[in-house]
Amino acid sequence: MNAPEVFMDKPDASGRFGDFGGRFVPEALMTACLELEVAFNDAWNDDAFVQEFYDVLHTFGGRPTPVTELSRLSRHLGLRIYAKREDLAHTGSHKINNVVGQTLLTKRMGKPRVIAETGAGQHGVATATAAARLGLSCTVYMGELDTQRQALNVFRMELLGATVVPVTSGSKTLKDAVNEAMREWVTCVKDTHYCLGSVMGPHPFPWIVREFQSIIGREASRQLTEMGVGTPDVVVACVGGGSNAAGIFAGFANTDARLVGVEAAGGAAIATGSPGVLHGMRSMLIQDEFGQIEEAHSVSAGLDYPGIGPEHAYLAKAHRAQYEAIGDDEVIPALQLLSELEGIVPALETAHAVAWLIREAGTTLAPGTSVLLNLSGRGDKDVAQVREILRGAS
Amino acid sequence: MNAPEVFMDKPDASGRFGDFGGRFVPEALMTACLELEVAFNDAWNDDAFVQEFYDVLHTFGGRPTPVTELSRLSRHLGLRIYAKREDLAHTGSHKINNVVGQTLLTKRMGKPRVIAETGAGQHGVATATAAARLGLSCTVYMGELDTQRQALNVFRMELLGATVVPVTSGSKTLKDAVNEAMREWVTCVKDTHYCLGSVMGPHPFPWIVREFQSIIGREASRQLTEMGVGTPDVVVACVGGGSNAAGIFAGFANTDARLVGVEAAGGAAIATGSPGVLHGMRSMLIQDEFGQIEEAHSVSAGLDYPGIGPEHAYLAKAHRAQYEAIGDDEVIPALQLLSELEGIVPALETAHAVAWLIREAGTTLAPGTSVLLNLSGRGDKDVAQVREILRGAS
Amino acid sequence: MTGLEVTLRAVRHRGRRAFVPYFMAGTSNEWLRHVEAAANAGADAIEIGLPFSDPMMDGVVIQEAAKRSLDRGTTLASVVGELASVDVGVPLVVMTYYNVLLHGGLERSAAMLAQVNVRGAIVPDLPPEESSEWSSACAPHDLATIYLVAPSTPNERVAMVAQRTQGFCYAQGRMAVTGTTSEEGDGASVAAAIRAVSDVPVYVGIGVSTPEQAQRAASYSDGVIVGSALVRRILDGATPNDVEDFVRSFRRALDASHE
Amino acid sequence: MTGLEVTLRAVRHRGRRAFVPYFMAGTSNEWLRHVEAAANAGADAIEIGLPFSDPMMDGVVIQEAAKRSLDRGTTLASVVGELASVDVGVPLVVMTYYNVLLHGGLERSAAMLAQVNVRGAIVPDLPPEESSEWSSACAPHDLATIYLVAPSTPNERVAMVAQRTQGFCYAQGRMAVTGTTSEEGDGASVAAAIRAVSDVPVYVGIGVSTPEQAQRAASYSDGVIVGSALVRRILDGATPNDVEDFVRSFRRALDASHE
Ligand SMILES: Cc1ncc(COP(=O)(O)O)c(C=O)c1O
Ligand SMILES: Cc1ncc(COP(=O)(O)O)c(C=O)c1O
Repeated sequence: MNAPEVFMDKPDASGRFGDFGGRFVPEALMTACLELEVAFNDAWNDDAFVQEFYDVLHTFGGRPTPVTELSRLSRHLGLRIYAKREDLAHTGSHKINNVVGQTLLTKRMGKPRVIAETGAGQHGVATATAAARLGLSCTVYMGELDTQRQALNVFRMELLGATVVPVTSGSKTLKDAVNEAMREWVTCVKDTHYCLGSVMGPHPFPWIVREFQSIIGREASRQLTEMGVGTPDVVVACVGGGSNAAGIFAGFANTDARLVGVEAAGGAAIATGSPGVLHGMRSMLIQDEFGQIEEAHSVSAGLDYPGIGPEHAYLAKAHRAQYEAIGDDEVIPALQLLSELEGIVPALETAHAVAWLIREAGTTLAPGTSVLLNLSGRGDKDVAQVREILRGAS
Repeated sequence: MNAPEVFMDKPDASGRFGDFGGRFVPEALMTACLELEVAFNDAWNDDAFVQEFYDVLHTFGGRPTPVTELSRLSRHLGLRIYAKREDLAHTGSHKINNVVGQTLLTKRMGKPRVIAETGAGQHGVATATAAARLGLSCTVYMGELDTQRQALNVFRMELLGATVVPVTSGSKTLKDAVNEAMREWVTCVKDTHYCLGSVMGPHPFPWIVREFQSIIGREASRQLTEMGVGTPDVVVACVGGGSNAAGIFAGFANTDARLVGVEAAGGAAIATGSPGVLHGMRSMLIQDEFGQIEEAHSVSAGLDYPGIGPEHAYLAKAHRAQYEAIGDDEVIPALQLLSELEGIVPALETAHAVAWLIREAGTTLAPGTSVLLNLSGRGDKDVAQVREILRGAS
Repeated sequence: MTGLEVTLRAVRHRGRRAFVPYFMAGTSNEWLRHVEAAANAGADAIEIGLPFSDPMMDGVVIQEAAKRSLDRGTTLASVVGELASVDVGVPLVVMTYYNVLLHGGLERSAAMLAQVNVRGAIVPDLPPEESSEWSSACAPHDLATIYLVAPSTPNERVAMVAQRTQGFCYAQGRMAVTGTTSEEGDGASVAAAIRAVSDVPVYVGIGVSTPEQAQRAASYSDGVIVGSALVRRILDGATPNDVEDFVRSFRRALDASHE
Repeated sequence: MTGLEVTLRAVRHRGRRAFVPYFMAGTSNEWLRHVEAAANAGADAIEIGLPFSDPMMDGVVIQEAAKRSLDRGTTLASVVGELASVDVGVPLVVMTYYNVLLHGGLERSAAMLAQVNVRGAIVPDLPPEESSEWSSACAPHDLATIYLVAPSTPNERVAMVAQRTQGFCYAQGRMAVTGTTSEEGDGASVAAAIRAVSDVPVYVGIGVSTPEQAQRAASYSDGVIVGSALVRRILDGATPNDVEDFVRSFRRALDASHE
């Protein structure tokens, strides 16, 4: 008999989680990926680095974020719901955890500059923030369409001293911003770190980002224990690339908790995708029969990605986590319900996870089920869009 | 010889801080003010209430907020600057401290409803948030001009289940919203608490709000001690009504720290005002020679108030705190500098305090001076406005 | 006892229900003519509003009047100057907010007002607890300080207020700021509460806008104060004759009720 | 040794510097005519791009060509179908991204390509570490797997890559994605590094866009690959004759350099 499998450990030497992951990059970037792996390994085993990472997240990033019992929503749905409040982290989402880690690593590697891709701008703002703090130069690639839709976030990054480059290729959105960041990284890899925004891309990025985000799950696990809740029955998080989900799952991967990732129906790589290679990784992708990548479509820019991090593809295949899809029409009511009942306006991304709870409460979620919801971000960035949508609907 | 005066203690029985304060309200509200004083006194001496207040701020509000050493700004200015990060509190500013306290008090008094005034919307959003959490009904009065300028905040309050009433009287801004909230309070005082947003208005509001906000100063004092900084040379905060300043001053009122409040030049009640009575209090006001109140004018809506809390008027007169004025032209560069050097985009209100540091560094602030800056709020709400201003300037 | 109270007690003694119309000073060139018309038509006293930028106890009508008056440059001194030119034969009472008096200087304000036969002052944001300085300034000039009792005022407090008010006691007819309404208010219970502890004249105001309402209020009080309903008409262009008609309609209703 | 390498070593043996133009398959109805024209004008091998939606290693020109081709409905199968109709007499090498081959099925893709005389494949997002499955699929069909060496590749790694590449070794002339440039690149040092550890033919590509640049590159390598400069012309409407002229100008420059 085999020993029980340990989930969310280090990937294998080739950067694989089961069949997924790997390092499908141009030779020009191969060395940077290999060096990054060494540097991260070294840093993550260096107590001083780990301590600095925690310290910065504590004194600058606002960690630990609290766990809030959502009493009124719980009563409404007949569940016991606890929210991990990443919306209270600096810049308004879990994205800060990753960028604090990667910028500290950048400094440690002696590189004076970072580049990043961004969709709606959350990861771009977070990267610009962490770069400003360390005095690193920062360039953010953003689809031209997104720079228009999210002009305020462009300005916010500029305020933080970053340069924003509109990407005019392809669909002019997140997927193309990643392509362009990779292309640009080829030209400057010597003195520039690519600060990737989710648990995606070539090895070691999915691993690095998951490790930096795992602070969410570790904190939550400790907090639930302190609150006397113990291991929750369900842990649920929205999934774009999958970093906030990976971060919270990491605290519960080897418990009995049911792990649920919620994708946008228009970008549901697990539910509607198939295996493939994109952006340096083998994972589940939305693509046509010829392997051409399709554009994702979601009301929430942060879930508008045709792939998913490789470790999630693996957790799905290994039946350790389940992945569900929520359509745009369920998202706005979920955002409204949480706002009205709890005084927390969530990000549209996060509202997908709330919508799943609303849908399943009373059916697959028996009354009294305890749920840990990763409240990945605040909705301030989305308020104008939600207003337009509700106006259009009325 | 007299015992040394104790600052920021309870006001006297008439609600006076020295010459300032009092209870200049219509007879119809007198009973509510008296009852509120009794209820608060009772609650604030009830360990269970105080504990619940702290618990909610901890698990829901994101407290304690960290103290961040601003290393790069410090180097730039030749000072040692520590920022108390109220920008990381739920809803993005210190306003949450006060509304959590007042809504808990409302529930304790058995009232099912709150009303509030708001300028730019920060206090309105905070009140709607705290009310949603407790299931209290909530109406927010907001100058009609402000509802237009800050339409998104109106929608945000509505998302949180509040009703927003545009105020069409007078200058249609904050001052008039206070008048209107008072007028409406007369009609519903029996079942409605008026959740006032700053250390202003009739007794006991200035005292209650200061007490609820004093958590800022108490936390900061403890944190600076833990960091080995001890009592800072200077404690600086921006001042609209004065609640964030009062909150942080409360932790240092009886130390050697120099306390500095920074008002907007266009609403500098201490620097350019004179004593008078408005909104239920005797304080310093901007008014003409006939006692007609003038409109304040500031780039920052939260400082756009022609008065100041009575305790500040007293601290100024007693020379315990000093109050300085910063013009609009110094505010934007200060906001930019903090953003670029530290990765923190402050609220325009907060940027006034930063601007004062920039102005005084190297002159009245000797090199090496330690400064505790109250970073009262985040700038997300102001980004669109700053963008317009910088566009107009270029 | 203040001169004002002596006069108003005499009105009551005559078996007459007092009618006190309110005018915002300085809303037009004609405002003094309005005041004179009211006196001619049988007002027993006249309330003169001195405008304040932030009238916390006033509804939209009086807010608008205050704004119009301020825009025309009205000040305490300008009102006093104008009042010096008339003698309407009935007591004048000013209604204003504390900051206007404070900024004029309490002593000086009281002296100026008394000089032009103002006999009392209603300062809605000045409850008894806060009024000792103003009362001291008024005393030498026989200027009465008039307090309100609200529907929310508890009984013990009614006794205190009624004991300290001078001239008359202002029974606030409903929990609201000034303005017109068709609702039956709380005037009866407020007036009863005052009468239970004091024999000072009790006038009902706030929400009295029609002769019928006035008649009803007069059945349980010593008089009524009518503000917004009259000011609305003046803002809309009422002439002194219109004002006379308006006041007369109330006068008739009050006198009829008492026959 | 793959058939491709045998052929290309023979070119070198003849003292000839190889010229390898790149075409994106399916950009227009005429694309096969362009390929034929290039073969006529003296190309030693021809690179055929199979379009991918997300060409991470390509600059704007080839991105545009890929988009145009995809919009015209190009697929691996359609390209194979078209190639079946021509025999240009020089080896064909495809360049595409891994997902295109993976989705076609690795075995099936390799077999289909080999069927139409494709002799090798460049897959820029498939480094040696990830290519074992693809290589295994290619082996039975004598389809060469061609690797790149970049300016950033350290020496130990150059040895590994040069040892595993088949047909030729692609020396990346600069740290950039495909595109035209006037800058002197890193081709010389990259080629030297490869030559220091292997005698596989070394072709310089990425950033070679003029006959002069090609001549310089040929002085330290066995041949050059020209992509964006040619594709740009085709996107702008170049005819097969124009392509012939273009290729001839490079042919002349390379031959001259070697006299
Ligand atoms: C608030 C929030 N949640 C979730 C996501 C999705 O990213 P991930 O799946 O990597 O957590 C984003 C991305 O922008 C986000 O802003
Ligand atoms: C961020 C912030 N700081 C300061 C203020 C000013 O208020 P106070 O002086 O009561 O702290 C406001 C008011 O809206 C605010 O939003």
